[in-house]
Amino acid sequence: MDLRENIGWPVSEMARKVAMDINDGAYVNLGIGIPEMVAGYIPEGREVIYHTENGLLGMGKVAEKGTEDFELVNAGKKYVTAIPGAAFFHHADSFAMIRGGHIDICVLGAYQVSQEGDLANWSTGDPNDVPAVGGAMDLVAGVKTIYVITQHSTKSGESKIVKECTYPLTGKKVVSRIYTNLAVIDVTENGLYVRELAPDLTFEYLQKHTDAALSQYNAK
Amino acid sequence: MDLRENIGWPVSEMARKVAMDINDGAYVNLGIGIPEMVAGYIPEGREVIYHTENGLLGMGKVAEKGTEDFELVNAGKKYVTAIPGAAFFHHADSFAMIRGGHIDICVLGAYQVSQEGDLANWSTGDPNDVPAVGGAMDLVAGVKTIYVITQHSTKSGESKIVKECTYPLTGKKVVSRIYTNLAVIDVTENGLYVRELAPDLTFEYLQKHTDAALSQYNAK
Amino acid sequence: MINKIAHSAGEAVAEIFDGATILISGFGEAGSPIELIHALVDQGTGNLTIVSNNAGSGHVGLAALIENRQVKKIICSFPRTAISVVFPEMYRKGEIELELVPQGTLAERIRAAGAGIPAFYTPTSVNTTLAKGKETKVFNGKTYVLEHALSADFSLVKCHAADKYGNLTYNKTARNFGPVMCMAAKTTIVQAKKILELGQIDPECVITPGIFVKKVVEISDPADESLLVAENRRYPWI
Amino acid sequence: MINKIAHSAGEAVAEIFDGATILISGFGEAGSPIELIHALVDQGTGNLTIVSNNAGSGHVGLAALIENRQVKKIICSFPRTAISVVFPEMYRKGEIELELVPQGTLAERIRAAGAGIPAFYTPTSVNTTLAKGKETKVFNGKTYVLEHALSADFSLVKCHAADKYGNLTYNKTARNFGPVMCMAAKTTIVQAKKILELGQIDPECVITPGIFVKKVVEISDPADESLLVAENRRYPWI
Repeated sequence: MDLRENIGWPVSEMARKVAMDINDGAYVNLGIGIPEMVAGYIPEGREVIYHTENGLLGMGKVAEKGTEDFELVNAGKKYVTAIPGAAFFHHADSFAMIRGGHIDICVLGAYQVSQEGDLANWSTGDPNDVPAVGGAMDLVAGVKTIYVITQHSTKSGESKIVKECTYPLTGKKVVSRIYTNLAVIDVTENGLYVRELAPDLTFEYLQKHTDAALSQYNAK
Repeated sequence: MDLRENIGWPVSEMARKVAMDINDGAYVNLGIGIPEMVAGYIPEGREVIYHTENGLLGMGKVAEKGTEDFELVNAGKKYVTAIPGAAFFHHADSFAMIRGGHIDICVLGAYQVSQEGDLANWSTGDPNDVPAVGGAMDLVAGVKTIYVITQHSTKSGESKIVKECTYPLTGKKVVSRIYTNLAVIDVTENGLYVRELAPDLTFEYLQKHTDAALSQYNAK
Repeated sequence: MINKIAHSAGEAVAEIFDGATILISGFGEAGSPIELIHALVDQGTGNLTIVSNNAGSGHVGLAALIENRQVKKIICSFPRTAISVVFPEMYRKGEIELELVPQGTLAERIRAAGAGIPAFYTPTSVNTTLAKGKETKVFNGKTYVLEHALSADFSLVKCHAADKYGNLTYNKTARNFGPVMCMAAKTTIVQAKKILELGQIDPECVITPGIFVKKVVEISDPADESLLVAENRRYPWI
Repeated sequence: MINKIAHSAGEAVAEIFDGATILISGFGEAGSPIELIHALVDQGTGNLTIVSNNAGSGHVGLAALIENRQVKKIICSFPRTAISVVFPEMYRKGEIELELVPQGTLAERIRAAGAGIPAFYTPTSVNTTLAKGKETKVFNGKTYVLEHALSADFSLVKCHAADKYGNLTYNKTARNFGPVMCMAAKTTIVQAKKILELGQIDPECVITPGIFVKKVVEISDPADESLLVAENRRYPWI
């Protein structure tokens, strides 16, 4: 059974839910891929400043066709723009922002998240893959709040929310909240708590498709 | 007997001798006081770039009366100028230049220099003095070559060039050469070697007024 | 929406609490946020630990804060200058604590705090009394001393131009400790000579990106400390 | 008199020797000194250790240097990209070594080398395979890993404007690793889009002060790596 995209929320709704949880004035770093979509759903009236680890605070939208500047890219090497009030800086200063706890929120994808908030998102451990880590380990070690946005299960139907990660870790006890197509889940000291269920899903259904144990906030 | 200034070279000549030993293109930090005089004696045709640890590379002359800028000072808090091609930077970057071995030469004053090249120039150890170190320990730890310019003896006639420093150290084995009113002395692996004697002085006279043992390069 | 502009120095320093550790920029007069310090004198907040390169001149600025008995401890590299009278006198009487730190180590410890580095090794002060009791380690045959990050509750910084995001530029050697101090405090409070519109500061020339700054107040005509000292002025003004 | 201007990329890289460790700036294409790298391909210097955030794209620039078998080892954070073909193939065949370093740790290790810091503690990579075998230490109840300075014989850097003292500015996100790499090599070699007269670069906006730079060569019309890759070009040009 493939749980991807045909059950629960579409990716756009997942991104919107993350966006709703980003407060006005936040400094935010969005991972490459799906996390980048979050920027499109920030509610009006909120001002969010985007950091890209390759040296820009105040990243704007993706560059329009024909206006690309090869020397103005984001961490995914996409051509982007800078807003008025932006600042450029070098890599050591950029990661000082990250490591020093100055970024409020980072939104990342995941291979696996454990019930303790451990994150695996950089390597499948496959010896045929060329290992590549980028800034992932720095981000989870330094950013104040880590949100994960991901499909609830892999293409082959395995739960990505697990008792313990089997893939190599990016960081231990780093994730605060998980946004999947099925649910929004808080990582707490007492384990995983379901904050919100996708429409027409039961808690039992969610638990059945989740390797880790889940709790309900309102359970008696 | 007061050896200060009435025997051997005047301070200006000592400064000139230091200046002669600064090569074209050198990056130089001059300590506060007598060392600052060195800049006035760099031979024509040599270009030297001055670093001041409070955040300027390319320090120019002292500001002329009436043109002082309260926000353009040197390490001694004197009003100075900046040359074309200067750069301003913050304190961590400035001391990265020092600690990282990027400055070629630093010229400092001394209370004492030992025969091993230990330098004492920040504290007399007097408990009534308010201790103050500034950048002295960073400079001796990081700059490639440390020259000391000083009177050969204290006001009370004691040798400043000693077997072992009795004042608190600024750094151990850091001085390369000492310029006094009596002589220019190299600090080598094999002890102190006299490079040049002031006119009309004998080696024996110099040794008599020096606590540490001296050697002659040309001794048979 | 983001607007970090405060309307007065008093408003900017209002949340500073008794017992706080405060980084104060400046190398002598250059870069010293004298109006913010005076607002702190007005506020009377006490029991402070101050981190600053020097310990004030005459009876204004940092010297006034010390003279007003608001400071229990100073962490600095050079507390003694020709026109420093308040600190030396209190220090000799044992009325104020001093932690003496080499200037480069001071800057690097502050930067480390801002950069999430808890400790680092440095060659500075090895074999001196200032390294006494500190851990050492040998790398490539050379001994280094372990130094720890120096973070703070607040920093008070003077800059040249700012915008409402908190982006800053500085003026000449008044830059000194400002940029690293902005990084290292939980709450950074800045006085700017002028506040510009967003986009008026070239993003290539921003020295402190706004992420490090919480509040900015415009002080368009800051006092010249050296003139005040020369006139033997005292704060609070009498 | 000080004049750091070299007349050609070939002249600028001439002293690079077999077995050297070289820092190469760039984040993907942005900031990659492609003409200096190609000059190094022309020179044929071998057995190199390269430190760079990525491992090259297509068959030009750093990828060409690798494909030409001049590189024995790469130290980088992200050697795998959509258009990276040369490195992955050689890596899988065991023909090139890889030391994988988290991006922020890479930047900080290079900065440390430039700043005379032999080692520092960082929270990054703790509890991961990349921290295996490394010393750790607890500060305030949290574990950190000890990372060492990463210095080099040479650095090859691309900047925007330079002057004959070696003062540099950069362009937007092409700044990335350039400033820290300039600090960390014994000999820093820079290609600049333009060389200006002394004084034309505002001293407040100098990003790399000249003290960190040994040679500058003007390359006024540098190649766009992504266009070359899209056209499937190879260096040496055929």
